[in-house]
Amino acid sequence: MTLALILLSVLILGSAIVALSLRNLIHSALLLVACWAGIAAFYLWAGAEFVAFAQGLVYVGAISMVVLFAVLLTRQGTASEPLGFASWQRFILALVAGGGVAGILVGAVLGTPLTVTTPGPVPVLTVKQIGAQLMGPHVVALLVVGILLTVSLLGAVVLAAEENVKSPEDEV
Amino acid sequence: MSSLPILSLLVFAPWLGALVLASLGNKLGAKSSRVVGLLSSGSTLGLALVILANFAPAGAGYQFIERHSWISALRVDYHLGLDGLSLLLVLLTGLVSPLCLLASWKIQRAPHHFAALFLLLQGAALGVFLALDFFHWFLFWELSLVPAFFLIKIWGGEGATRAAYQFVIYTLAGGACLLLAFAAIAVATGTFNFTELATLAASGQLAAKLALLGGLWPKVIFIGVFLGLAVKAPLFPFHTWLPATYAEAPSGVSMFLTGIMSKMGVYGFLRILWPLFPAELHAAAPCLLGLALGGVVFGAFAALNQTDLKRMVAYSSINHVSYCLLALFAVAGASNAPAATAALIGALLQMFNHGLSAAALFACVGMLEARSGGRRGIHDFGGVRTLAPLFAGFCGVAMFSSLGLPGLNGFVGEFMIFSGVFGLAPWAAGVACLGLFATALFLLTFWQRVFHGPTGAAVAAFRDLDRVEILTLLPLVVLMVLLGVLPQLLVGLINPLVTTWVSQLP
Amino acid sequence: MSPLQLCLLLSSLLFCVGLVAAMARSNAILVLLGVELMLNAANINFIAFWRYGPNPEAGTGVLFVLFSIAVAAAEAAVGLALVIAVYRHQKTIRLASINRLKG
Amino acid sequence: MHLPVSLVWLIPALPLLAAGIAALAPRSCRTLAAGAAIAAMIAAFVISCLALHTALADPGAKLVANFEWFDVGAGAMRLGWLLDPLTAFMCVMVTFVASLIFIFSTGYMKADANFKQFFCFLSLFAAAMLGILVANSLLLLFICWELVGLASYLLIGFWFHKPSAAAAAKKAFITTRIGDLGLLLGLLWLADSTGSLLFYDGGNGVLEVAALGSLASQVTVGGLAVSTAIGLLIFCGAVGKSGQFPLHVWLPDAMEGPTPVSALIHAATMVAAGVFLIARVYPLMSADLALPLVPLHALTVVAFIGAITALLGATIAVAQNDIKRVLAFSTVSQLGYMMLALGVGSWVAAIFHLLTHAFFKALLFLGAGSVIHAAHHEQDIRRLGGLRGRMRITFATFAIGMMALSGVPFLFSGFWSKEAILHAAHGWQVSHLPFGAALVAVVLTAFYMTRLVAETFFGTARTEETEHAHENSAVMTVPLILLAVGAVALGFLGTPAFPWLQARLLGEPEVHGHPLFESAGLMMLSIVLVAVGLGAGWAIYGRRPRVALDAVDPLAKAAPGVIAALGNRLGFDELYAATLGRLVTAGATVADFFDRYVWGGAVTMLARLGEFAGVVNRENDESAINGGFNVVSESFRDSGRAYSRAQSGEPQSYLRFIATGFVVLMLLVILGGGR
Repeated sequence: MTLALILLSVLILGSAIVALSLRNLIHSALLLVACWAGIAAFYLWAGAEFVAFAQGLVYVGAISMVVLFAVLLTRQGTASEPLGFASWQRFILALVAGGGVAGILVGAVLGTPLTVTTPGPVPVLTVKQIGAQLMGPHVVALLVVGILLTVSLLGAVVLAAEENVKSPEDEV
Repeated sequence: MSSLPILSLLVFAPWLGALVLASLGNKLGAKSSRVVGLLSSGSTLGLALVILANFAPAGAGYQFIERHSWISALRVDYHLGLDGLSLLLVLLTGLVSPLCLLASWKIQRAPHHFAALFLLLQGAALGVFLALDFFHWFLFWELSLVPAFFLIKIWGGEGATRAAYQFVIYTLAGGACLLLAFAAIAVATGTFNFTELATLAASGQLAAKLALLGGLWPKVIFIGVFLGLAVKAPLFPFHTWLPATYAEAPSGVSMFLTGIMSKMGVYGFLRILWPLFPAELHAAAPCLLGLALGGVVFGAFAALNQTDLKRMVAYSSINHVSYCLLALFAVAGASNAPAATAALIGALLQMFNHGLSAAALFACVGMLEARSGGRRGIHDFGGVRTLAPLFAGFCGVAMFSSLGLPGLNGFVGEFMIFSGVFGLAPWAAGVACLGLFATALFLLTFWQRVFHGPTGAAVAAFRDLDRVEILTLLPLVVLMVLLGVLPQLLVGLINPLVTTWVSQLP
Repeated sequence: MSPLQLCLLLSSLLFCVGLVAAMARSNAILVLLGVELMLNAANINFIAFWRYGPNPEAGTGVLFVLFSIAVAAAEAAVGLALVIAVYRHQKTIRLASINRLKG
Repeated sequence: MHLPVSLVWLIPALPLLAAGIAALAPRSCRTLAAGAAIAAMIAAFVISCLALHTALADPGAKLVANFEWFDVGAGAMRLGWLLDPLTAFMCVMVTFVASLIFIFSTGYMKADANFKQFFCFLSLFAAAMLGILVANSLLLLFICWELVGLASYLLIGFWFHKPSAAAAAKKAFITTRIGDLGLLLGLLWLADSTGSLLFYDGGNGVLEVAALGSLASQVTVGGLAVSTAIGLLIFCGAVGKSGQFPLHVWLPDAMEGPTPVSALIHAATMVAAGVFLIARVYPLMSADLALPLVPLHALTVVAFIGAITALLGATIAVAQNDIKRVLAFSTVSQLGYMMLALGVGSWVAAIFHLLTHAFFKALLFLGAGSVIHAAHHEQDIRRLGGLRGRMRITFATFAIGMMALSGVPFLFSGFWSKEAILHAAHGWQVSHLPFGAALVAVVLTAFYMTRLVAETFFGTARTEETEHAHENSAVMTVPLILLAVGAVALGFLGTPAFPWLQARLLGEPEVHGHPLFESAGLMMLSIVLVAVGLGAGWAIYGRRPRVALDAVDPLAKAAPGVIAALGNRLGFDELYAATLGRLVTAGATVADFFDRYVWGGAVTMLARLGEFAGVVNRENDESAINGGFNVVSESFRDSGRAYSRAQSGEPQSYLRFIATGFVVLMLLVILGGGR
């Protein structure tokens, strides 16, 4: 049980680290798909099947596709430029800051005495129950999320659309 | 005076004049805009006389009170009121301000703007003297800086820009201390009202509430209020902005600055610092007494070494204002009811009298400056008395009044201050005598160099006073003699107030 | 070490990986992906606390994660659209050269 | 006919009114100004005579009329008028002498352009002096006292276009003001310890038994009784005004004013005020005499200062060559006598001498004025000479004045009053040194007055101006004659055989005389001393009068160093210039330096705290203070720039800041123990 978790963790973290350190964007996008799939597996392991499916659909299915499109659309002629002093400096600073945050967080996790130590039985949460919850107490949030998604869809289309119509000033 | 809001009228009449001048100034022409300015400025005197006629001197409390709720969320009221002290200063403003405009009669550069700015300044000063709520008191207090800045910068002498910036930044810094301190007070007590705060302080609750803020807060607040007022008055050694400012400002504005604006600081000490922080003031009194003495002695001796006449008069102003503060600090530091009464009466008289004599002296130096084409060095003149005997006579009266000659107004105030201070802190009175001595010395040096001796070539074309100049100086000189002989005219207004103050002393 | 702590460690480290990526990489798309990883780390936390928390029957954690995923999807869509728009104007997606808001 | 005490104020008010009229009258109204002044003074004289009549009706009574000046708290500041024989005698003397001087002035100042102003100032001067005399309050007295100072300033500097006159006026005002500050402090102390400043107030006044008792019983610094300390402070005022050592330096310079002014200052008004003040507060000065254990009595100081001044003035007068300066130093010396008399306890003798001195000194000064006027403003006795034949009236009256001042026996008033002082000094228990000094001064006085008369009136005229001198008009000679009569007659009011004046001053209804022979020994001694002085003077200067202008003074030939030092007034002016003058200048420089650099510099330092700036350059005042403000503004601008640099537009650096901030905050929470 715990072993499965550790293996999953190694998979998730490893793919994430490698994905974010590669210089080829296509490769990193593909590795991130693996990472997200690992997270979905973690959800399954934790007993949240519905969430696992949602993760799979949204991340592994949708977002990865959008990322790939974006990568392809913004492909630069020369794929990468040499790493200068500025980027090294930025990298080191980022490592320092990120390491600091990691240290603080790990320290906090390890230093906090958590009351629940033995895992209980896996709670049963059917899709029907989730549906009732969503349409019952959380219906407002559901509506808001719906609106948000619609707006973001429109926004993404508007932002990404080619500006064919030129403004009057440009014609003068 | 049942319902007429006469105090508001008093404050806003000059502003109304300023508004008229600012909007119509270009169409009015120089002469009529001067007249409009003078009339609006004189309205203060007229209204002050109406108030004087209806004032009940025996009552020690505030009269003609106007109070309307203004910003209820902050518990800020529009609250005006007047007692003997305010009346004294309002009268002084009413007397001196029109004369300042008369002294500036010959200004050619945009006279309507000059008059408008001056009226703004006058209204702000009146607001300070009448406001009983910190909120708009502080508004008036800081608002007075704006017109003063432009008056100095635009119409001043060569170094005016620098002096104006220095003046504004220095006093603004003091004002910031004051504001922060009062913000803290308002947090602790929930009120901005002077009378309520004074009542709280009298019953000891103010100190208790401030102590709730914890730690050093009560002391910090006291020091903040103190700094704000000390810069304005100015108390030695926060006076370094003063000589340059007074020297570079046009003489009409110098008259107002020394006659009225320096009184705003002393008024603040009497109205705010002393009633609100009696215990702190008592604790700090020996130290402050030393500072006031420093102002008395250093001011006079520094004046002795000046060659610029305006700077010399400016230093004498430091010296004279320090007498008022000396009296106040002596009263705060010791308890002796008769002496405290004498000292406080002296301080109030000195405020009024110094307003008259310093304004007259600045007017005189301004006239010298106007005649010599801007020169005002002590060695630039000589034998002026031969050519302009009338001018010499008026200037002499002002000088001897400033020197504290008995029979003129300056003496009564200084004598009462000395008499009170002697009863409270004899050594301080002894040391302050040095200041009296040096004052006599530098004023006589001034007089001797400028008016006596053979007539120099530089002054050969001097003429005596013209009609406007006589009109400027005559009221001051007449008042100096009148108040020197009959001080009861003023004392009658303030004596009940002082008696009440003294009776509330611990 | 309890499974909960393991889960929390996983989420913390994932968060930091995302953070470092967001701070260090110059490519705007990778920065966005770093942000996505940080969101995922937060989701892992929700699930972990739901699973080992005192009241798993309510399902609050699960619901929260669902909403979070929806918002993350919206964010990714808009973010990548922005990247494309910027690229169209600037012909680059290097963050270092996109600094027109510099003070 | 009696004068009610409530009308005593008329005596000073009339000259004041005249001064007001003269001040407001146009410049050309010469007759009006002079007429008003003289008429007012004569009217004041008449009222003074009425007042004297009233006072003598009951010499022991102190008639007072007090009134409130202004409110102070529940009480009031009270002033008042006082009428007693002292006031009345002084008023009669001052108004009489002043009237004559005024009349003399109409002739002397005839040609002056500021004639009107002169009478305005003269009237003010006399009014202020009369105010001192009738005041029943030390405060009122002080007010008039300062007005006397003002009037003397205006009059000494009357010819203000002369730099020396302007300087002398300032010197007089400043020097007397030093003393006045002492008086002011004494006044404050008195007010503080007794709560009143009225002299007599139905038992509550400061000169009455209750107050004196409490003042004498309190002890202050150095074991002095409070009354002693206050007395000494008040005496400071008298030292300044009456030209006593060490503040005598202004008095000889005061002759820069027109001669009538000198006459007024030296005879009736200004210098008399100091002696009068001490006589007025004599009960206070003597309150500590009853205490055996105090380290110092106030009057002892007075006596010694008086004796030193008497000797000093007489010595310096020997070597002066300016006719008015000789007389000025003789005034210093005579005032020393009066102070000596006060100090040894005989204030009536002091007042007696003050009255007689007023007459003969006014006479001498007006005589000198007459000579100066006739000789076209020549004042150097070496350049005069031989005037005896040309100005007979002036010579005769001047000689009477000179003999009165020298103390020529029996006929002249100065003899009797000086005799009274010597007698009192002889009887003083504390020390005989003052008595000895007074005796030496007697010889010297006779000597230098003989020299003055011999040089001025005998021999031959030594310049052309002197050659053409002739007697002045009646306006100037009649006052001389009247004063000469007074200089002779006044002495008989107070002879030891019939001391009417003394008895009246003391308030005794009966006059108790002593036969002359009781004090014959002392009297013989002083007659001999006067004779020695006169004889020596005549032997050196009279027998062989000066012929050449530049002939060396016989005394200077004998002891050049001494005479030169005396001629230089023993260097007091130089000494004061080198010490006090320097001190004041140094004080001013230091104050100015502190103001420009230290306080201004403090502001600068405060301003520079925000910035790490090293070099202080261009350190003059303006750039220092304003530089400070510039620096503050600069530092604000710099910090703004730094912040704007932080706004890089790079979201990653923002993120980094957030992360770092998070770490720091968490560390703070953890290390702070707050969890």
